[in-house]
Amino acid sequence: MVANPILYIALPLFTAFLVPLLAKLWKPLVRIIPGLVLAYLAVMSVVLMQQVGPDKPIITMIAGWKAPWGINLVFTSFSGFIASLISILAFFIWLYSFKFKKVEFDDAQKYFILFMLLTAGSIGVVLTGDIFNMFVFVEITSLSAYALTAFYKGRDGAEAAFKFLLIGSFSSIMLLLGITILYAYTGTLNMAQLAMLMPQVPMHAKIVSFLLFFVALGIEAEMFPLNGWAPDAYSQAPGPIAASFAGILAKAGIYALIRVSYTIFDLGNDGGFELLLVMGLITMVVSELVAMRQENLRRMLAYSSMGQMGLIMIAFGLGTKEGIYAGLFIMFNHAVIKSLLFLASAYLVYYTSRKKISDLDGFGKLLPLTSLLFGLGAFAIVGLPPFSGFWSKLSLLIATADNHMEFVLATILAVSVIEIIYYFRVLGRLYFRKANTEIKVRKPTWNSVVTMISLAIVIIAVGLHPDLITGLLHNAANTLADKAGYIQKIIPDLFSQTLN
Amino acid sequence: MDTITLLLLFFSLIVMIGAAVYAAIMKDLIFATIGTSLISLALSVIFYLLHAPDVALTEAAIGVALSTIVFIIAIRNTKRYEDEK
Amino acid sequence: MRKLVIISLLLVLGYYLLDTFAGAEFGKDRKVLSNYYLEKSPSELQVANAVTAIVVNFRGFDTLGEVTVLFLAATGMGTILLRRRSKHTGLNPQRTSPEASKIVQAAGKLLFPAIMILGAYVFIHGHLTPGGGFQGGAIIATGFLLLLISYRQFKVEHKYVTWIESLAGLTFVSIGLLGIVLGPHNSFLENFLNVGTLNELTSGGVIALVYIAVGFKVAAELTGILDTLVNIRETGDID
Amino acid sequence: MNQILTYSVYGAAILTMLIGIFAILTKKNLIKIVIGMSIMDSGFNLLLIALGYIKGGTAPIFSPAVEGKDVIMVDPVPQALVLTAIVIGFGVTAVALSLVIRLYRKHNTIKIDEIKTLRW
Amino acid sequence: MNVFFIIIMGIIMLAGVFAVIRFVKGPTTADRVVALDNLSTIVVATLIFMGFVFQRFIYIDVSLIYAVLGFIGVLTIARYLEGGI
Amino acid sequence: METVLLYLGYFFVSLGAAFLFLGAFGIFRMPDFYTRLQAGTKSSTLGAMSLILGVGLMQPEWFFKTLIIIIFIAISNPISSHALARGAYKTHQKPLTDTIDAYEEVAEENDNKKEE
Amino acid sequence: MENVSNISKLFYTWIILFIVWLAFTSTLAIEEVITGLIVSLIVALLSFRFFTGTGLGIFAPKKIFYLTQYFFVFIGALIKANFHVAKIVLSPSLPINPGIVEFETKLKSDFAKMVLANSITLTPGTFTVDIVENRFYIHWLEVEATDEESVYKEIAEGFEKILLKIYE
Repeated sequence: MVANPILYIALPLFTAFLVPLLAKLWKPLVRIIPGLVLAYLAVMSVVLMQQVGPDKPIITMIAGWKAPWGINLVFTSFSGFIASLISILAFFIWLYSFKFKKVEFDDAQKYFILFMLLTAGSIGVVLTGDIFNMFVFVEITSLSAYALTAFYKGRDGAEAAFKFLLIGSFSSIMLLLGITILYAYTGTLNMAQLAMLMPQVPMHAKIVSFLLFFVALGIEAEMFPLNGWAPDAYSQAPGPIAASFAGILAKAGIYALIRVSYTIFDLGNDGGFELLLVMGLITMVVSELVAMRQENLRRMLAYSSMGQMGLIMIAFGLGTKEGIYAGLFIMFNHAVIKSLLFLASAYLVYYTSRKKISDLDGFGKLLPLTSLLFGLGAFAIVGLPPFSGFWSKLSLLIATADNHMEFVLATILAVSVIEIIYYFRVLGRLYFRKANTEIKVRKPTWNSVVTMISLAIVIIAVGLHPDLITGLLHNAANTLADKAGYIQKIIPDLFSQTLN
Repeated sequence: MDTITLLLLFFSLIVMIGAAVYAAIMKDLIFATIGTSLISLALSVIFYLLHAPDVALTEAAIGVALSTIVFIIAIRNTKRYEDEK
Repeated sequence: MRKLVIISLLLVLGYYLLDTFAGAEFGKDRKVLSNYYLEKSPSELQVANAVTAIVVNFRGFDTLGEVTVLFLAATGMGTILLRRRSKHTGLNPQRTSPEASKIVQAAGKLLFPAIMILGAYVFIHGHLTPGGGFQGGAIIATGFLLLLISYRQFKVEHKYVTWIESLAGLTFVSIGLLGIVLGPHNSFLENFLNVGTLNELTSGGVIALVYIAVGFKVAAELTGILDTLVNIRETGDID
Repeated sequence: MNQILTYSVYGAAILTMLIGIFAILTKKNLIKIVIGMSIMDSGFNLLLIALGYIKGGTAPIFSPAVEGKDVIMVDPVPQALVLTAIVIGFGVTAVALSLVIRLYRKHNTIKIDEIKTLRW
Repeated sequence: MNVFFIIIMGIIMLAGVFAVIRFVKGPTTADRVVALDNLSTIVVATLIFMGFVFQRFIYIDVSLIYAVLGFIGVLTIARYLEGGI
Repeated sequence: METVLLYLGYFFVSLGAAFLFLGAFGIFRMPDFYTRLQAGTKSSTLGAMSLILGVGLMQPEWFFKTLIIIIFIAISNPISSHALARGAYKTHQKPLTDTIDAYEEVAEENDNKKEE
Repeated sequence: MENVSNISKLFYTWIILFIVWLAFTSTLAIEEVITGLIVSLIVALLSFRFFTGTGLGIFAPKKIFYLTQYFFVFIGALIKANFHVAKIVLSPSLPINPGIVEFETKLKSDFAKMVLANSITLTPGTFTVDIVENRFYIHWLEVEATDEESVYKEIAEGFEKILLKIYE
């Protein structure tokens, strides 16, 4: 009861429904209660991660029905890791936006409700063991993302949100079609049972439905031709929300993509991994090239974020345990570092409405701490030692080398150079240009400083001691690679029936 | 399926596709909205014939009433014709 | 030209989809999940309407998500449409549209209670007859719409809408959480009440209660959505 | 006969869906695009319900009229799924239309090529 | 017996055809809405009739609710036409 | 008794179908909007009522529910056609007439009031 | 008529709504009845202020008699109307002569006006386009008279006489 994966979804929903009533009691409760809940979830993640092991996933029944009959939440080392990452990050983002919209109480209330639901939906996508339920959570996540993108009235948020919604509706119809094809041929919706019954699906149906899933989830995961929504949404949304798009929404999307490719479809024999690899490669190269030409800081970060997602797809596209390990490591780093970058950049561009990079001259003196943290994030994301980004990139390079994919390895290195160029361009503006004294800046509040420094500490700590996290990552990688184990843990009865 | 159901099923299918084309090509947005309403009308008959009364009900509630109303109010607050400047 | 390209691409897509679905024959029995549900629904849950049993119990989590989507839609529309510094006083002024005719107004008075009763009937009997929380809620919302379109001075009290919405949502989640404490398998949304006998109003245990909560919640949410939209004209500029 | 039914019902559903997608891709009017989305959803709903139909089946409701009789019942799972899908579709439509209204208030147009602050 | 039902159904479908023709021909919005209103009345009757053919009592709820919602949908469009809402 | 009800039901069902057809045919055939409304409302209302009554007579346990639907149709159909007629007149759709249009002045008066 | 007490209105609403509920459920099982009583009471509490102007007074035997009479007159007119429409629609030459006429009613309550308007809509060749204050504007398929007096006699007198007895 106290530490139960169901609480990841039930508690935020409970709070979201409760907040409008609490507001009538005492207005600051609207800010405090969501934070308490997110803190509880973060602590619960730590507790659950202690309990879970590669051989003993926590499987939660809903409504008292066993696996294929009812919906299940599956907290394995892999999904649990991502869920914990999301919940802890969500807590930090809450801390950062604690004083958000201090005056406009109504807006603050809606902001916190939407943010809670964004978090709950993302964690739901990660934890659920049922494919239609995943669709429902994807919709919750995207709807709250649309509303949050259009949150600011003065900007072009509505336009970005409509674009996002348009692409998102394609995503949802394709996801639904994919689910329908699988249901038509297997008659079930449970992921484990689907994986078990997959051999009885004819080849052409399998290909069509995999492509549908791939495209649909690729949209959420910011895959190349489908990521038109991302730069606009990132640049128009409020600062902390851009961070949570990178750290929470995209993570849920890529998780779903990985889960579908690895568990449900046995891609190993059918060449699906190569598709993932190629798409990842294209995504990475194109986004990084575009990122170099951006004038707008937030857009640049958005394209850089897409490049990172491409990197993650490459890692998972390798199809080996080392690849998975590297992919998870990059996911972790990307979540932490990109959040830091977005949070810091929110203060850098606070009063500059156009958010141009060229407006940032000399901010290193005006906003020393924020600029320093931004610089730290930039160093970390391009993969320089001694920050955590270095280890993840290294592990990916090793994994590619093991697979004898020299071309991929070379591309990654070349792209890293591009990354260095455009990040250092920004840093150069920050530190080596003379400040325009007329510029108004906003000093960060204490809570955002605490948030950013905590994230920076995480980056440095993992950079100095990668052992802090590698154990978890190895467990997670092993769990994801073990498909038969997944099926057997979730539907033991049916699994043994087929063996006999 | 017996003849009577089949007859009605095919009729409703044709009406539905026709209404979909109609809603997609009409320049007057009110006509297009009424077209979507007709789609839902035909669709709920089809659901009924396929023995899904629950879904027929939902389609009637959402498709015929609420969705049409929401579209109409949106058109009322914007422009009525597709090409209008 | 562009249209031709799009049409041909869509036709290719359509061909593949039709080809895929044609393999799953129309009218074939798939026998994996459904037979289990059709067997358990009348026996173990004592719920006559198997669809309700699935929506509220077997796949109740989906329903929670669905209610949340509507809640999100209502909240999101508030975020998107309402004015920046909207104090509740500035909202909901007298609408300026012409008044409906006397006949429509009298009909509104006459039919509104009947529509309420119909909505209540639909969601109270969700486990016995077709329909349930969503449909009932939608019917009640259209009842309010009837008043909104026939009386321009009619106002939906946002205070009550918020209260009903929140309380119904809390009831839903609380019933779920009570399942963890009281249910035989200690799982969320589990039935912990006596299930009664098939085809009686009191059958189904928590399923009926959940559907009533859903009904209230959906009604409040849809009414809120419609009210936001109907009054948007008078709330002035947004940006 | 069954073959004809398979192709006609599924074909009609897929055709409706494609008409919706066509409207989304080619139309320049924002409300028309939202209408396309709603057509697309309708087609999908029909597809899923048709998939759940079982020959000679009746509605999966154990009312007194069918108690004790040996009846075939149609698959209730797709019905439950479509119920969810319809409601979610309505939520998305409502949010989309409110975005359209807001865009109209800002740009005074609902044509997509006249709203170009961001690159489309 | 069965033939009788088919004939009845045929007549109702013929009525539907005429209403659909009026729906397509227009020429004004009001004409189309009248056609839609008429179609929804026809659908209410059809659904009850089909419920009788299927011999399921509970299906009748669908048409009951359909009558209510169709009415409100048409009323909203009518109010839109006169500049209400 | 039951057979009597059954045949009565058949009679009403046939009558209802015939009137539904008439209503739709009237809508198809009449020259202008208001005359279409005349034909459509009357015939389809009576047609639906009689068809539903027929079904209710054939299945006596359905009777009360069908009665509710009949009452509802009898109330709602005229109202919606009235609202439609009023709405159509407000969109400057004049009726086809050779003799008299008493409503014209009133509608114009209202129009002027709105414009002021 | 004017001084109908709230209690009377409430009970009237409650009874009517409960009858509606019973018709919906079509059963007399005890829990259905109790639920129905509760639900209809709640809805009645919400709506009794505007649902009725007459209260329980409408159940007086005299009024019931007139209601029944009205019902039969109405059904007769409805059937006549349909054969009238049938005659017009099916005749090849479409013998119509439409126009909008007006007359003034003596009825006061909105509800009674609605009943009258509905009845006119469903009777031969006429339907209500609008009511402004006490004036009815009627679309007539075959205009036989244009002065108010004869219009009133032709169209509304039969219904209004009975309605006046019920509602005044």
